[in-house]
Amino acid sequence: MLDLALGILIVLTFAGATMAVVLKKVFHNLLGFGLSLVGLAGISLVLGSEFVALMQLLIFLGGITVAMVFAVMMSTPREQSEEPRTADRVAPALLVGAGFPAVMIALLLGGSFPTSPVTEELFGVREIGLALLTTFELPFEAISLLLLAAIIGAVAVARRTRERPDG
Amino acid sequence: MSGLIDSVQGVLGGWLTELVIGFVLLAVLITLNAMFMVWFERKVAGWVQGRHGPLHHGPFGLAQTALDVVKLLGKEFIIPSKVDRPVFLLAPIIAFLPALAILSLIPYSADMTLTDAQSGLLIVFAFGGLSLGGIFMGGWSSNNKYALLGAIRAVSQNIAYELPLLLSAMAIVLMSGTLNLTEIVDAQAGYRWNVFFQPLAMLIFLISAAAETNRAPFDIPEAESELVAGFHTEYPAMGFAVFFLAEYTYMFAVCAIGAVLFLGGAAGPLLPGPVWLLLKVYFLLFLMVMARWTYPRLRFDQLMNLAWKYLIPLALGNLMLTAFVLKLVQT
Amino acid sequence: MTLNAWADIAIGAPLAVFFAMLLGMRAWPRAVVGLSLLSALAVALATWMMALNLPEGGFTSSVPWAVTDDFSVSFGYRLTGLSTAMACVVGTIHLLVQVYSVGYMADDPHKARFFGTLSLFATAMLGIVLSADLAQTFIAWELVGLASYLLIGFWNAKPAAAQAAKKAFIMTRFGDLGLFAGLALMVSRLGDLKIDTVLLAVEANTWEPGFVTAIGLCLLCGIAGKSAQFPLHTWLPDAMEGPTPVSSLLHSATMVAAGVYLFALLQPLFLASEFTATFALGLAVFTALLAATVACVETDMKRVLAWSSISQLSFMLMGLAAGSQVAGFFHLVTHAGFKCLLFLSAGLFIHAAHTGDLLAIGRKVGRSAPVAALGLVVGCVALSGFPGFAGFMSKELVLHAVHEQGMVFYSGALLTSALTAYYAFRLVFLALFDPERESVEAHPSAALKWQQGVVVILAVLTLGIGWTGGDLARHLGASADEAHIHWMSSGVAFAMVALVLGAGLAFVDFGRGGERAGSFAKFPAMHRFFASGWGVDAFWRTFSDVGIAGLTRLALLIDRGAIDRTVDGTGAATKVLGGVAARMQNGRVQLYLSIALGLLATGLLALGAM
Amino acid sequence: MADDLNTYLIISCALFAIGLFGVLLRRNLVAMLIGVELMLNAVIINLVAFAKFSAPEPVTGQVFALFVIGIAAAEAAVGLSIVLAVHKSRGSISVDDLQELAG
Repeated sequence: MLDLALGILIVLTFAGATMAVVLKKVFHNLLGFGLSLVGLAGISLVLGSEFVALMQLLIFLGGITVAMVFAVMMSTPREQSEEPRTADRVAPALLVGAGFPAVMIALLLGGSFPTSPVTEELFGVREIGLALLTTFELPFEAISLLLLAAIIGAVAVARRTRERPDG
Repeated sequence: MSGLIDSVQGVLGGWLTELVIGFVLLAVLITLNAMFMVWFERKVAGWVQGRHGPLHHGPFGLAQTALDVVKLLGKEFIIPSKVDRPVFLLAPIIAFLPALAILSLIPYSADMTLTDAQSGLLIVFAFGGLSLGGIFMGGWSSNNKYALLGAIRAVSQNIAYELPLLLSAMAIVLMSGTLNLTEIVDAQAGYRWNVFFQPLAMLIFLISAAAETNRAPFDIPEAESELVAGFHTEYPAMGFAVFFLAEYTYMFAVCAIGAVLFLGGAAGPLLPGPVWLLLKVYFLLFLMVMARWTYPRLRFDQLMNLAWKYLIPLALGNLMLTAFVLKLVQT
Repeated sequence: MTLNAWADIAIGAPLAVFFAMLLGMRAWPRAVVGLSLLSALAVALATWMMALNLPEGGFTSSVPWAVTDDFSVSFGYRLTGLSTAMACVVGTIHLLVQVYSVGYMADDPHKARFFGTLSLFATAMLGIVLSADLAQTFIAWELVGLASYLLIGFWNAKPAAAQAAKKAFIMTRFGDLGLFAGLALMVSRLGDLKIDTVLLAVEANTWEPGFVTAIGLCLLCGIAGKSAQFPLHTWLPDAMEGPTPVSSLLHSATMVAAGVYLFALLQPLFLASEFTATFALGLAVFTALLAATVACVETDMKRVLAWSSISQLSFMLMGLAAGSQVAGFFHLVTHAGFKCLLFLSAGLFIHAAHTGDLLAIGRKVGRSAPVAALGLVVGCVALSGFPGFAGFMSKELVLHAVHEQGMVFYSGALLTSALTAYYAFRLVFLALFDPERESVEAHPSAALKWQQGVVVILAVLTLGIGWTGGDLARHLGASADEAHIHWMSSGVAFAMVALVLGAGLAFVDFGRGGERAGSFAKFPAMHRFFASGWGVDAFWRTFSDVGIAGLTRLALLIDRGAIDRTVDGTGAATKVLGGVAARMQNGRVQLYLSIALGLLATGLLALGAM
Repeated sequence: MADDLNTYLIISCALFAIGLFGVLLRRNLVAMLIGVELMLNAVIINLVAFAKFSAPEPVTGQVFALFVIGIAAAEAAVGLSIVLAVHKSRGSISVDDLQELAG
């Protein structure tokens, strides 16, 4: 049963990811990305991490993707033609994009990883919250600082060009 | 009836049967709710404006909406030539599905929940964010500038109001110490409804909810006087109907969550749980309808100011105050 | 107050003035002058206090400054009879020169800089004198060089002054190379450069003779540079381009005296090697003779005095090299007095005549400047070695010491004595006995009074200083007998003969008016030879032209052949590599990412293979 | 299959490959950003999988996954604001048009 669900989710994920990368219109890429995120959240759920799955939905799908959609709507005319997809562009991308993960997979297949779960049930929200505020207090604060900096930076970058007429 | 259920159970196995039956029931609920709401809204509007509203078909014009649905079903489904077809067709469904998912999480009574998830509230918000997908897909794929403008407005509005919505709900999470909706209801047992302790949170929640569902006075994504009909301008017949369905379903879902969070969910004397829940939901829906016909539409900058300058700081302050008081009470 | 504190004051006070000047007090020149005078007074007081309170056996205090496994350098004071006596000379002359300068530099817009640098000069000189460690001495030694450079080139707008300053700096650097080599040799054996350590090592006679000779010759090179001995003496006459107080200080107590002082300080080291001592003696006699002959034909008043200084410095070195510290150092003290007096008097003359030319001074000023004339007469009498005056008393001791070293040196020294008497009286006669003198009324200004006062004080000092030999000898730790003149000896008789011959010839040549050319002019070839300073300047010029041009050509060859090729090759290689790198830096994130991941994959594979 | 760590690791690698391919292939800034986000998600799957299969503390992997999500959010915020700024000043969001500094 779980294998079946995982299979469906994998198909969903990779279909979405492929759409996100291969399709020529950015909007379609985004939809594909959203689809693959749903699949990914499902995979996290299969792994037993409800919280991470929900965060993937809430932040990646509800936050980042929506923001990307917003950016695309603000910046890309619908008729914009995507760059030509010539062999000299696809080939190196394919080479590196396949080569590097091939190396990784070869390495990890050669390695000896545990094959059975250590824990059936991953800890939930409460334990994660406690860990965030005790063991990982410092990185947690650092992340919040990073987010603050990112927000300020984003505002600053977006605002500066607003004052300038077409350059 | 039970024989039917048994035979279905024989085919599908226990929890899947429950699921299927639950979704069938939900579908019925959604349809009835949408039809009722259209009528209800028109009636309230008539009452507010000193006129009658629908009258002619059925008692109090109750059959009016059903006839409208039949009419919409009979209309030709025109797809404009330059639209982004797959996206265009997918958009209404995407808009509708998350609302359905949310409804499946609501505890209709103490033991009547389709999925009793541990992080139920989080799932609600996660899916709540998804409902936006239908809107921007529709607005984008229509190849129409009004539709696109409506979509852009919807996106920025949703991003802005998601925060106060979450923050006000978090105050309740703090009070009950759980994300499970059933447990949140249990925490309010004995009529210790959260609305008495968190009136500000409820106010913020309702305002944000109205904005999230693009209801007036926050309906600028579909402001007809500016954008024709906003993101669903190009949608014909049933496409349009599904968007409407989705909007009313989403309203129902949000009000149900509101009732669960603030009004003690399905708890109430005498009457069975689901009835109480429905009463509370329709009370909240009544408030939203009243707001729609009472207040003028906000301008875009006013809308943004309200969220970023008032609601978010207020919700944050409320959250911090709650945490502080809770700590005091606990120690 | 302790000796340490006095020494601190002596070195610190003028240094403070210098830094105050550097750090912006230049805007208030009068304040700098006042401060400078105060500090000079403090220095003079401090030096005398040190000399008078010196305990038996001296006083040493030092703190380590830089310590490594191989050697250590310390800073501190080493007060002995010699160093305190020298400090007194420096402090006193410095004070007098400062006072003199108040008048002399009254109208100079840059007098703040002048006084500040003068103070630095004093600090540096006292640094040499009081130092306990030869490394510290070397630092102060170079500071003296710097200060002299700044002061000789004080009127830096004047090309001649700038040239002279550069010349002084560079010539003395040649000598300092030798000094540095000598110090390096010593440190290689000793591990530190404390003067006591060095002297102990010399006393213990632990070094092989060749090594001692080598050190001695190296140090002698530095001394020759500083004290203007042949062949590094040519900068000194040119240094007359500086303000007269500077010349005065330079020639009497600081700079040139530094070399002699170092010789006196390390006298045992030089005497430990027969060869070094003899070489130093021979060099000194030769230089004395050379400088004296040039002084006889020079026509510029200050240049005459400069050549005379060289000659007299040689006398000091003669005394020291001949083994008599008292004789050599006593001559330094007396010379400091009368040479300072002579320069300051010359300053008065030049101030009045607006020129340094002897004949012009004789014609324009002469006896109408009575104080200057007094100073000149007293100074010249002392210089010429008139019995009873300062110069005689010390020179007699030197001659006595040289006499013991052999007739060749002694006869050279005697000849130089005669020449000294000749040029000293030539100076007097030319300046004061010009029959064609224009009668000009002198108008001594208020500022001049300061200068005249100093000259009078110095004249009195000079008259008295010759009789302090016994005290000085005792202060140096020798017996008073060493400073005793044997009036009835043949040495005094020879000296008298030399004096009479020299002075007589001068009287015959210049004392009776008439032609002012002198006997030397009767032998034109010799006159030219002397006037050109025995051709040393020309030698240096040729040396620098030929030698340095050759070096330059060699350097050019190396530069073109080896360095240029290398540099060009590096450049070309860089260009090629840069081209490759530039192609990689094409602004595409994709390429960067690919490269990074490629490297990462390679690293991972390597890790996996391990 | 669902009980084998290698399944998830290969999913993660493959997803990373797709994301990498996207970043390398596309010239549109937003599309490149999508590729980056895919790669980040691959990392998240990896972290959660290891949390379940081999971590001594099951919480750690999830916490790090959360950190990755936070960083992704920050990156998207800045990245998208740059996209908007670029669009405003150049009228295009293709990296091919952003080569003024290229030698």
